[in-house]
Formats: sequence, structure tokens, C-alpha cells
Amino acid sequence: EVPQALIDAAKAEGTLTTIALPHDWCNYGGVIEGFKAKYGIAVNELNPDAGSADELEAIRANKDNTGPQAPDVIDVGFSFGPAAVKDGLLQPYKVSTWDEIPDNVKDPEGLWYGDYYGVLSFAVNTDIVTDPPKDWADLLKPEFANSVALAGDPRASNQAILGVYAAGLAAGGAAGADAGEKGLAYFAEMNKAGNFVPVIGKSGTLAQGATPVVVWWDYNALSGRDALNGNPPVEVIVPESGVVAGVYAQGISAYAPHPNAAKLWMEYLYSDEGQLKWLEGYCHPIRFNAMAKAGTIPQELLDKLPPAAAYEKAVFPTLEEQEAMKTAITGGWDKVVGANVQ
Amino acid sequence: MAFLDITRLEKFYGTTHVVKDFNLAVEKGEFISFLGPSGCGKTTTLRMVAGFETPSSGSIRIDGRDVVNLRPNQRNIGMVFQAYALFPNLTVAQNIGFGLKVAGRPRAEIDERVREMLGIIHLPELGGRFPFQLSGGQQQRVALARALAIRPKLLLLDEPLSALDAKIRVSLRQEIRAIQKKLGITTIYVTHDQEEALSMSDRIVVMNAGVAEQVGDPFTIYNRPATRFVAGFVGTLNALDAIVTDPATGSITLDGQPIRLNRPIDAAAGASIGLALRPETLALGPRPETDGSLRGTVRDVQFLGSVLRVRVALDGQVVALDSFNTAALRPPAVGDAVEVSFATADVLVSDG
Amino acid sequence: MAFLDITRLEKFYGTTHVVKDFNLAVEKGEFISFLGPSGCGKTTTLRMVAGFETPSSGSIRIDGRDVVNLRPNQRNIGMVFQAYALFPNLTVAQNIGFGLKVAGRPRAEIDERVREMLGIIHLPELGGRFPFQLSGGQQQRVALARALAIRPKLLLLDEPLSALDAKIRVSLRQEIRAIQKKLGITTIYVTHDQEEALSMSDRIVVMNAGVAEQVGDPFTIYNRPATRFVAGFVGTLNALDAIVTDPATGSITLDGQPIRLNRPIDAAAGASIGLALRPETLALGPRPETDGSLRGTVRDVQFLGSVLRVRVALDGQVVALDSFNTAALRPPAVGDAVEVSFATADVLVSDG
Amino acid sequence: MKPSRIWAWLALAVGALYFALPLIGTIEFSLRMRRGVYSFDAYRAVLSDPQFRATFSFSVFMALMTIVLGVLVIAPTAYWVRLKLPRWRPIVEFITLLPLVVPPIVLVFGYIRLYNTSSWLPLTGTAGGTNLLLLAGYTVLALPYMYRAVDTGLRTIDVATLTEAAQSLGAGWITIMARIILPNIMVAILSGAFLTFAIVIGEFVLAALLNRPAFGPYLQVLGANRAYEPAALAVITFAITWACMGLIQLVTRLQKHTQVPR
Amino acid sequence: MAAPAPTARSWAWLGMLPFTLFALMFLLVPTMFIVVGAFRAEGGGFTLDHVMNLFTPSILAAFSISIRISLASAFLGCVIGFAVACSITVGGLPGWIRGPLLTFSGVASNFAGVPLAFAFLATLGRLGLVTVFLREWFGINIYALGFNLLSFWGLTLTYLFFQIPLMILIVTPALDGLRREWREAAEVLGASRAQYWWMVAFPILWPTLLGTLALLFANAFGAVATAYALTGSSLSIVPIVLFAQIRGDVLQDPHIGYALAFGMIVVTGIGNAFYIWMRSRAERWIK
Ligand SMILES: Nc1ncnc2c1ncn2[C@@H]1O[C@H](COP(=O)(O)OP(=O)(O)OP(=O)(O)O)[C@@H](O)[C@H]1O
Ligand SMILES: Nc1ncnc2c1ncn2[C@@H]1O[C@H](COP(=O)(O)OP(=O)(O)OP(=O)(O)O)[C@@H](O)[C@H]1O
Ligand SMILES: NCCCCNCCCN
Ligand SMILES: [Mg+2]
Ligand SMILES: [Mg+2]
Repeated sequence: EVPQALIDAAKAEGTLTTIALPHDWCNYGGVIEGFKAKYGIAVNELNPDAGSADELEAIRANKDNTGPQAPDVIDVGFSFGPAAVKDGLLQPYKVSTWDEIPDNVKDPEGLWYGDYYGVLSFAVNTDIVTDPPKDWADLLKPEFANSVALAGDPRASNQAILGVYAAGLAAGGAAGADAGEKGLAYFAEMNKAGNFVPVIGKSGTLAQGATPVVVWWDYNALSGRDALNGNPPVEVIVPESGVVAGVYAQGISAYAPHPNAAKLWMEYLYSDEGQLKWLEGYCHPIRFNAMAKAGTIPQELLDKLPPAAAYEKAVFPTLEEQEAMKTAITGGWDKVVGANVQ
Repeated sequence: MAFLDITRLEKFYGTTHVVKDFNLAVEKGEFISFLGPSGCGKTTTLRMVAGFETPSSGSIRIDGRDVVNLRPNQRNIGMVFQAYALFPNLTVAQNIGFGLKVAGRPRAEIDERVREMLGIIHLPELGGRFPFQLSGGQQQRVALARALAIRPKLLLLDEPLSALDAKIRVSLRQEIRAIQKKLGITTIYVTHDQEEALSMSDRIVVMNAGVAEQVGDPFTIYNRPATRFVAGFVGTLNALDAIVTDPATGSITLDGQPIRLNRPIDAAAGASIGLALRPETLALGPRPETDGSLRGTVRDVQFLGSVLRVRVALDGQVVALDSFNTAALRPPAVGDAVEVSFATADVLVSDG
Repeated sequence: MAFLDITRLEKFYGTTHVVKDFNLAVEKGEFISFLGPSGCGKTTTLRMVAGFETPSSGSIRIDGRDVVNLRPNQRNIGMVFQAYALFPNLTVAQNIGFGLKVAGRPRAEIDERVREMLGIIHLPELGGRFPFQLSGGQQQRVALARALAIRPKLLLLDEPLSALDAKIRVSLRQEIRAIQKKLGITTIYVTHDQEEALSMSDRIVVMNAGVAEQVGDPFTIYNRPATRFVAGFVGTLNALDAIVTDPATGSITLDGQPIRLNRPIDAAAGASIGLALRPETLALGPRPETDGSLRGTVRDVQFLGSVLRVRVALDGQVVALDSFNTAALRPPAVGDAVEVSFATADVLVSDG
Repeated sequence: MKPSRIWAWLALAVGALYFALPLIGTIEFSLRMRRGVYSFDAYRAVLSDPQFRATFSFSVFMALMTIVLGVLVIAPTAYWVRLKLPRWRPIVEFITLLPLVVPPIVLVFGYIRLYNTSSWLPLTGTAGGTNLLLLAGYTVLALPYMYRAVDTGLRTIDVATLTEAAQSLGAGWITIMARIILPNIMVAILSGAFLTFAIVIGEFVLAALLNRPAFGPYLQVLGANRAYEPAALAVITFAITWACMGLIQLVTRLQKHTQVPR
Repeated sequence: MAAPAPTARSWAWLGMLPFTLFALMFLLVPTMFIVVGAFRAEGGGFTLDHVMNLFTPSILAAFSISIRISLASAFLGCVIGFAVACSITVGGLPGWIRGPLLTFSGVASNFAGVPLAFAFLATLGRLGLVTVFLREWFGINIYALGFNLLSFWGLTLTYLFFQIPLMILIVTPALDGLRREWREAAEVLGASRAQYWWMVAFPILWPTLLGTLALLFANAFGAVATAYALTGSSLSIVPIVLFAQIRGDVLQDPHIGYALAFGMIVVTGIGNAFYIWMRSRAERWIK
């Protein structure tokens, strides 16, 4: 169903330049391999460590550049989609599976569209934490002294800020700024109790014991667990309340040197094959529900996911809600956690 | 046209005037010494010739060509620095061969020249050492060899022997002079050692406070000094005051004792005049060939090796006299009453 | 018990033996010179006394106390370095006042002493300059003032005057000696200048290749040198070979010309012996008081200022003779046939 | 002499502890990949990757080139400033400090805008051009360290007199630089070279955004979501970098003349 | 006497051409290109709004703590690095230590970012090697005693891991340049070691020490990776705030980021000006 003309044009371009795709993130390693295998197009990967803002900056900086430094496609935090549109950094393309992407997570013009999501979970090193937490409230208990870390800096990382927001929701905050405030209060309390470890949690700190509990996207937590391979054993728990789903968005650079390869990449990502590859990395592809309904998801993939019940409670913050809570959290974070530093 | 022609050279450091209206014409192959007290501007003048300092005004011509705007390495000049300035990272042999290597000479020639130079400076064994492994005097000899190795058109030496002992100094100064003559290298030699300047030079420039007080051959400089400063600076001098009694016959009294110079004096009777007498023209006791004498008591006796310097106190003034030391003759004792004799022809008269 | 007592001092650098079995006893207030060629170990010995080098073996006692394990700043020693070693960050006045400041003397005393010292070294104006703004000679004078300012018990001077002109050198050497005598500072003075050593010292240590060849007062060193080296190093020496004809009367022939010494010689007839004659004991032309003479031709004439040095070629050997220069007397010309006269008492005889 | 030596040893011991413990901590952790026992599994995982060698040698090559370019650009400048233009020193020093505070990301985006494929100097268009750009960028990053090192080195020698001595022997600027000045500040250059080497080996942002196959980005890709491998890599990098510097030092053993007893 | 006029026109500035060109092409212009963004309004006009935004309490606080950490680590790095450098140059340690120590310093001075942060966490973190060792074997709980790695002092301690070696590398050649005679002259004049150091060696080294202090300050001030990896969400220091603005996933106002970068350049400039002023006072004795 992918037009042959597009495939030919893409092959003529020969290369696709991506940016900010860590291979362990959502099985991007597998995705890229699959794309290369299927179309024989080389994939030139730029800075896997880049953040969303970097990605937009890279498009801006490479406006007049067609060299290998210029990204064709980006994968950014949800709110960066509209931001990129405002600056005219994206070009429209509607993939053939366009209709199966829910309307609230795509730009009507096809400038960007949501790609995958996960929910925030607790990754727990069970060597150290023998009685894993079930919900946000548990993390305030004394037995989690010096244990809990976010997977980033809430002033810079989408993942970390949503963690704060999720805690706020769990504490009864209303969607938007209110939950943000409550989330801050929650972390202030955790910090005061001495449970919060203000370090960026990752596999290493989890395994080493510096941060035995990390608030993480479930897909990162799960692939991290797999990589650790039982040393130490890691349990991934979706909290009972305050389940927040984060969506990332996909788009094609307005100045893409390889526009056709970019479009073909989009086709691949949103094909069943691409979507399942993401799922192998524990990311819920954006067409998950449609595909589940159509029964195109192999059972063994589903079995490896956390119980579906957890996802039913998942909240998808709207752009407006994100904007509101972002302002609240980034503005207040220094006072809450930074204050303990002297 | 002189080989090196310096005209109206001036140098200021800020507002300090360190070289003043310096003029000098040096013939090809000549050996010129700059002689003068510490700080008089010898090094500064030399550095302007070498091209390390830009003159404040004036011109310097080498072989007819104005070099003021020429870079030092384009002037084909050899130079030995007061502070050696050996390259610490190169061995002695490499230091000496540096100039030839820079000029792209073949290896064999360099080695040969280096060996020859090491011989000349009496350090044939030390080619492989680094400068920090040498004594001060050894370093200075290497610096000399380094400058000579390139057989420069003009050789500038800034007190090259001052760190050496008298023995080597004398032998090196003959060596330098011999090489200089053989190669016909026009040479300027900065020194504060009168004997060195007198014994080596074709001509000497006596400098004082930035000014060239006198330029002349050693004999003239020593025996016919143009200024009081030159007279005092080159060699030792007894400067004495006397009173004229009869200008026509040259009769004077010195601390009350009469002397008759037997030549007219350009001063009125009763006027005070200055006399200058070199210590070596004075002798102890009466001598047949002398026609003047003074009486006094021995103030002190200095043993200078070949020379004994006796200082005799007259009535207020003191005269020093030199005599050769002989093992047989014991020097006079302090306090002895003695007679000092001299030839009146050796007495220089200056205005009071 | 001597004030400074050095016994069996030895120093090796690696395997190089630079000071060998050095023994010296210096009385309080004495002025001792170390005289010797470049590289003979003068500086090294001095540095061991100062405490900068650890002797390989031997002992050094100051005032009865073994100082080998004492740090330099505990030895109350003043030192002037061959390379000045002024502190580049301090002004001239601060350099001079350094030792007093370190000792915690009151400001006024320091200022006073600094002023006095600046006067002594004839640089009263330059107290505010930094070392880089001074000429080499000026720097050396400041170094001297710095060492004297602390009025040390023991003053060590490593060629303190070598960068100075003769005029200042002579005046400073008198100055140093006067201060030294007045303050009774025991002093060791390293120099390669024979005249300096002879004129200043109570006693002289003549060193050669790490060995103290002779220790004695200037007169003895000059007139009765213990070894050939000392004889050759201190002063100029004509070393000549002669053949004994009659040992009993001291008759010999020198390049074929007969000489009669009128004293027995400790050698067989026909044997070859060495003669040594100082140039100043020789004279041109016959003199009443001399009893020996040689004929030759003038090889060259050097004008040394007060002294004319004439070298006369005999039949193969050359003798140098010194005479005082007088303006009236023009020197002999090269190639002139001359007679050289001397007192046979002045001829030193050594084994062939 | 004796007491100062004891203090020296003591200072060294405390220093050694401070520097060794974090490394030991890292090493210890890197050995824990297999549960319950120490093993070299993490090292095996790292070293078996062919990309490790490819990217590491690329970076070593770039590091050496950077050292050369850095010395060529900086040493003559520092020398010249010292000899002839002391008034320029504040400006030059300020410029050389800038790379420490200008975030590399700002720098690299600036490069891309200035030297992109449609600019006056389209360096980013070819791999060779991009390598040049990367080289320049690395040199800029090394600037503060290299300049400071060279300048302290120059401070210790009598630049003016040595220059004059060489000039009087007929040497031109290049000879003076290459045969006299550089050898005499070798220790300082070496310090600068070490710093440069270490910077280039670990540098990430420039290489990643200019898209060159360097070691920094490789470290990042491999280490992103793993626990033990990054620790092992850190240890390996540390060791290899140290060894490389040892090699540089061996090669530059021209220092016999500086072994003055102190 | 008329003041002398230089006769020859000076071409010395030509020698600066290569460096100036290089700096312009690869440092100054690229930086300007981006940093002018700090003064560019949304529409494209000139504005001081972004720069004015720096004067909010939180950003000022970030500057303040950054400057304090940088000063502390630069100062301590200077002092300790200097001591170590002394011990290998004039302190009488055997010669063989010098080479390895210098090469080690080369590596360590750039051991930064994630690996360094991790190394310190693994050593002095709450479950770090040393922390646990002290607790298990000696019953000393350093955290109970008030120690915290993720604090001002913790960060300073970590920064020292690269600051000290940097100091060692830069200052060793300067120590080599101290002439032996200076020490000897001082000693013989009765000065103790301390007096020699205080009155002679330090003043001579002072310009170098000041220069290195400025370098270390800027080094710490710009060090983002280590700070970020170590105390990502706790310390609000300028490089992290800047990182959040131009690199993060959340905030995105590059203009503020550029204004921050501009602010860092200004702070460095001020620091440098201060250094140059101090040095000019300390360097009167140099040609
Ligand atoms: N950079 C400078 N600034 C100010 N004055 C200087 C500078 N360099 C030299 N002088 C002064 O210029 C004068 C001449 O110095 P110069 O070095 O030429 O003397 P010199 O005749 O070589 O003396 P010496 O025999 O002691 O070496 C001295 O009074 C010295 O103090
Ligand atoms: N560090 C060293 N290593 C090896 N040899 C050395 C060292 N320092 C000095 N020497 C040698 O030791 C000998 C004595 O040196 P010293 O400096 O004492 O000589 P000196 O008598 O003071 O000579 P000068 O009159 O030239 O200063 C010299 O031959 C010198 O080459
Ligand atoms: N393309 C994925 C979204 C960007 C996430 N960046 C994570 C980088 C890890 N430091
Ligand atoms: Mg001079
Ligand atoms: Mg000596």
C-alpha cells in the first residue's frame, strides 16, 4: 500500500538522517535495522543523546545545510510538535494509516503526529527494596529513605516533569496547574523525609544502589530490566493512581535533505511492522488500540507488557494541561528541591 | 667607505638617554673595543648594531648598506652574549653547529667545524654535554665558539671573557685575535677590562654615560687621553693638585715640595693646577734617569703579583707607585720615610 | 681551633670527582681566596660550605660546630652568587633589605642599612628599580650589597666582581676588604683573577682539578709556588728548557746560550732541566744590577697599558718580558735584535 | 630536606587516595555484571564490539591532529605575544577562556550555520570538510588548556635572549620556533597535549552533531541504557587514554636538557 | 631632549594574523551568530527582554551558586594542585613519579560528566564503597555527620577531581622555572623555606597562579556534564538552567538560553578582567 513511486524516490535519495534515537529507547535499534533491511536505505544517526529542544535547534541550524548534519525526521516530546509548527520547522505528510491515529494526538495538517506512549512506572531494585511500593503514597514511607529518583531533571526532561505531575494527580490534583502544584508539594515532602535522591536515575544507579527506585517510562524500565538480566532483579510497577501516559510526536523537517526517505520512514513507522517493533521495546504504538481490535498484535508481545488494567487508568494530558503544569513545576522546582542544597 | 659606519646614533629607554650622538667608522678587518664603566651603554650600542634594539635615531651601515631596517638574522653577524644565551635544549656540539645547520651546510662540514671550534676553546671532550652541565666559564667559551663557527662578517662580543680565569682569558684573547686576523672578521668587542682592550684592539672607543669620549689606538688612549675621564678610567692615575710658582719654568709646589717641570705652564703664578701621574712612572728612591722627586711616608703596600703598589702619603695627598716585584727585594714597610722619583716629562698637567 | 674548618672534603657528581681531599682551616676574620681555572671546583666547594651541596664525605665545622647537617639558613652565611641570583620580583632596595626583613628588623633600620649599602656600591639612585632594569654590572653590585647587608659571620663570594670594570673592581675590592676588616667577617672569595686574589687575601687557596694545590699568603704563592701548576697559573711565567753543563756552579745552556746561576743544581751534567722566569724580572738591554743575559729577536710587542710585554725569540724558545710603559719611550720594533737581562737569583729551577 | 620529603610523600598519599577511590569504585562496579561473582563480562561485551576499535582509532587520530594544529596555532601566538605584543595578552587570554563557557552546542550550531552546504565555505558538504570542521572545533575546545600550558612554559625560559642568539646565528622565525622555543617548552607542550588528547577522546557534542564516527558518541550510544558496560567503558577509556599519553611522552623524550638537579 | 619617535613602522601585529583568523572563524563569529539570539525579538528586531529575564531571582540565584561553586573548586584546586605540583618538582619526590603523575593528570583533568559522577556516587554515595566501608567497619555514618555528595561541597569535591589535575599540569612548568639560585640566595640570607616561598617564589609565580585560577574558575563555571549527571535535579546552577532552556525536552526558549550563555561570557569576562588587573599589579617586575 506504500506507493512504489515513494519507495523509488526514497531509494534514489539513498539515505535517511535521524536524530535523538537511542537504540535502547523503544527498540529504536530494531526499528532502524528493520527499515534498513526492508528498503535498503542507509540510516545516518545523529546525536542519540539529544533532547527535544536540541532536535528543533538542529533543524533551525541546518536550514541551509544539506550535509549529513541535517536531520530529516524528529521524534520529540508531545508539546514540541506545536512549538515546531509555530516556527515553521516541519513539513506535512499524512501516512497511509493516518486515520487510525487518534485525532487528539495529531496535527490536522499532518505536520506532526503522536507515535508511541508509555506510562510512568516505578523501576525497583528488589535486592535493596524487598517490599516494592505499590503507589505514589508508599514512596513517602520511611523505608524508602534515600531511595527514589526521577529519570531526569524536571526543568529539562519531559519524563521527569510528567513524573511530578503524576504524583500530583495521585495526590488528588486536578488536571493542569493544580496537579503540578500538588506534585511539587509531594516532592517537597518526599525531599523533607529524605527519601528523594536528587540524582538522575538510570540503569547504572539503579543497579549500583544509589537510586533503588526510579520513576521511569515503563518501556525504559522494562528494557532496562531486560538488559540487567536479573542482576540485580528489577520489578516494574505501574502505580495504582496517578497513571500518566506520555506521548511523543513524529515529524519531518521542513528542510529535510531527503524528504522522500523521510516520508518512507514515516510509512514504515506507522505500518504494522513498525508499530510492532516499537511494541517489542515495550512502547505502546499510537495505533495500539486499532491493532488490538484488528487482532494484529501477537499474543506473546502482549504477555510481556504490564497488565492491561494499568493502562485503562492512564491519563493523557492535553497540550493545554501540559502547558499549565509545566509552568507551575519548572517555576517552583528550585524552591522545593534546590533548597536542600547548601 | 668604512665597513661599519655608525652615524649620529641615539637611544632612549623611555626618557633615559642611554646612547648619545654616537659616531664610529670601522674599517674592514678592524678590531674595535668598546671600553667603559658598567651601565655606560656598551651593550645597548652593540645590540643596535646587531639589530636587537631599534635606534631612536641615527644610521648604521654595514658594507655600505643601511641595516637599520634589516632583521638581525639578515645581517650576517656573529654575537656572543654577556649572559651566554646557550640553547639549553641543544648539546654543546649542537649549539656550536647551530648557525651552520640553519644555513644548510652539509653534515660533514658542520662536524668538522664543531670539532675545530671545540679544540680552539679547549673543550674537545665536552661536545655531548648540555649547557646545564657546564661551569660558567665553560659556557662562555661555548658561546664564543658558537658565534665564531659561522665565520661572520661582523663579530660582536659582549664581555666574552669576563667569567674566565686570567690564564684562559689571556690565551683566549690571543686565540680570538688570531682567528679574527686570519679570517679578517671585523670585530667589536665590549669589555670593561682595560688590559684586554689595550692588548687586543686596533682601536678603542672609551665610553662614558652614553657618550664616546675618545676613539683611538691603545697607545694614544693610554698615553694621550683626551679627557679627564679617559685618563682616569684607562689605567691607574694619580691625580694631584699643585700650586704654580713660576709658569715660565714650570715651577710648582706639591704639598709644599717644589718641582720644576722645565716647560712653560699655561697658568698664572699662584694658580692651582691638576697633575696626573701614572703609578708606573714613579719609582722608590732616587734613580739616575729621573729629574723629579717627592718625599713622604709609606701609607700602605699592595701586592698585585708582578707588581707592588706602594701608596705614599705626602702632606695630605697620596701618590701610588708601582714597581715590579722581585723575590729578592722585600717591599718597604708601612710608615717608612721614602723618596719617590719620576721623570718630569711624564707629568701631565691639566687645568685646576 | 679555626673558625672554619674543612677536613677531607670530597664531592662526586655521579662518577665525576670534582672536589678531592680538600682541607682548610680559616681563622676568624681571615680573608681567603679560592683561585683556580674554570671548572676546577671552586664554586662547588663554596656551595658545600654554604650548605647547598651535600659533601660526599668529609666535615665542615663553623665555629666548632659541624654544619654538614645544618640547613643553609641556619649557618648565618652571606653569599654572592656567580649569576647574581637577584630576586626578580623585588626592587633593588627590597633585594638588599631582604635578609634584614626576614630577620624581622625594624623598618627604619632596614631603610638605613639599604641606603648605606646603595652608597657603598655607588648606586644610590637605583633603589626603586627592578633587576631587569639594571645592567649586568649593576646587578652584581646589588647582589654584593644584599649579602653584606646582613653582616654575616661568614661571607662567601663567588666571583662577585667579574662583571665589573677595572675601575669599580679596584674600588669595590678595597671597599669589600675595608668592610670585611671593620666587621671582622671571615670571608671566602672565589675568583679567577690572580691580581684580585693576590691584592685582597690574607691567604690564597690555589685549586686545580678539584685539588687544593697550595695554601699560603699571596707573597709566598707568587714567589714560592709549590707546584708547577701554581707557578704557571698565578702570574705569567716563562717556562724554559735548559741543559745542565756544570751542576756545581749552576752552569747551563739555554738554546745554546750559556748562563751561570752561581748555585749548585740538583741534576747531572747533560741533563735537561726546567727554568721558570717571571716576565717582570726580565729587562731589555743590560742593567747594572743584573747578572744574566740572553740575546734574541723581538717576536711581538703587546701594549697592556702600564706594562709593555715584549716577546723575544731565542733559538726556538720564546721569553716574554714586561717593562713599564712610559710615554717618552717608544717600544722596540718586531724583528729588532735585543739583549734580555735578568738577575740569576730570580731564576727558578725545576726538574726537567 | 628530610621533613619536606615526608610532607611530599604525605601529600602524595592523600592525593592518591582521593583519586584512586572513585576509580576503584567504578572498577568494582564494572566487575559485578555477573550476579554474585566478579567477572570481566562487561569488558568482554565492550571489547567485542568492532565499532569500539573503529571509533576509538578515529578519535585517537583526530586527537593527534588536534594536538598538531593546536601547537601550530597557539605556540607561535603565545610566543609572539610574549616577545613583541605584550599589550595583546589580555585580549588573547580572554579569547582563550571563552571555549570553557560557550556551550559546545552553541559552537556547533554556529559552525553549521556558517559552513553549511549553501554557505561561502561549504565544509559540511563532504566528510573531509566536516573532519576539518571537527578538527577546528576540537582545537577551539583545547584552546584554554593549550594556551595556558604553553604560556607558562614560555614564562620559564628567557624567550628574548634565546631568540636573539638564534637570530644572530642566522635563524629565521620558523627555525627559532621549531629548534629553540618548542624544544625548550616541551614539558609545557606535553601538558597541553595531554589535555587536548583527553578532551578529544571524550568529546561528544561536536562529533555527534557534525555526525562523525567518533568515540564520544559511541560511548553514548552504548552506554545510554546499560548499567555495567558504561562503567567498564569508563575504565577502559581511562586506561587507554593514560597509556596513549604515556606513549606520547615516550615519543617526546627530548628532555634530557631539563633534568637540572633541584 | 625631544622624545624619541620610533623610526621603523612596526609590523609585529602581522604575527597575530593566524590566531586571529582562526579565533574569528571558529570561535568568535560562530558564537556571535548564535548569541546574538539573546538580543533578537520574536519578530526579528532588537530586544533586551531576554537579557532582562536574567535578572529574575531564580536565575540570579543560579548565577550566584555557580560562581560560588566555581570559586570554591577553583581555589581549592589551585591550592591542592599547587601542593602536589610542588611535591613532584621541588619537594624531593623521586623523579619517576613525575611522568606517570603528569599523564594521569592529563586523563583525570578531563574525566568528567557521567563517568565521573557515577564514580563518585559509587564511592561516596549513600551506598558507595567508602560510605559503606566506613559504616560497616568503623561504624561511621558520614551522611549522619552531615556529609552529602549532592550538595555544594559534594559538587565541589567532585569538581576537584578534574580541577586539581588541571592545576598540576599547568603549574608544573612554572615551578620548573623557579631558579635554584633564588631559593639558595634566600636561604643564605636567613630566610626559612616559608619565607622564601612567601617573599620570593609566590610573588614570582603569582601571575601564573592567578591565570590558572581564572582558567579553573571558567572550567568549573562551564562544566555542565558533571554537574548535570551528578546532581541533575538538585543544584540550580547556570549551565544546567541553560541546558534546560536550549537542550531540554520541556522548556524551550532558546533566546533565554542564549541570554544565559551571554551572561556566562560576561561573568567570565569580568573574572578575566579582574585577573588581568591583579596580574598587572603583580607583574611590574617583568620586562
Ligand atoms: N630596559 C631598560 N629600561 C631602562 N633602562 C635600561 C634598560 N636597559 C638598560 N638600561 C640602562 O641603560 C644603561 C646602559 O645599559 P647597558 O646594558 O648598555 O650598559 P653596559 O655598558 O653594557 O654595562 P655593563 O658593563 O654593566 O654590562 C644602564 O644605565 C641601564 O641601567
Ligand atoms: N651537575 C653537575 N653534573 C656534573 N658535573 C658538574 C655539575 N656541576 C658542575 N659540574 C662539573 O664540576 C666541575 C666543577 O664545577 P664548578 O662550578 O665548581 O667550577 P668552578 O671552579 O666554579 O668554575 P668557574 O670558574 O667556571 O665557575 C666542573 O668541571 C663542572 O663541569
Ligand atoms: N527521541 C526520543 C525523545 C528524546 C529523548 N531523549 C532522551 C535522551 C536521553 N538522555
Ligand atoms: Mg653590558
Ligand atoms: Mg664557579
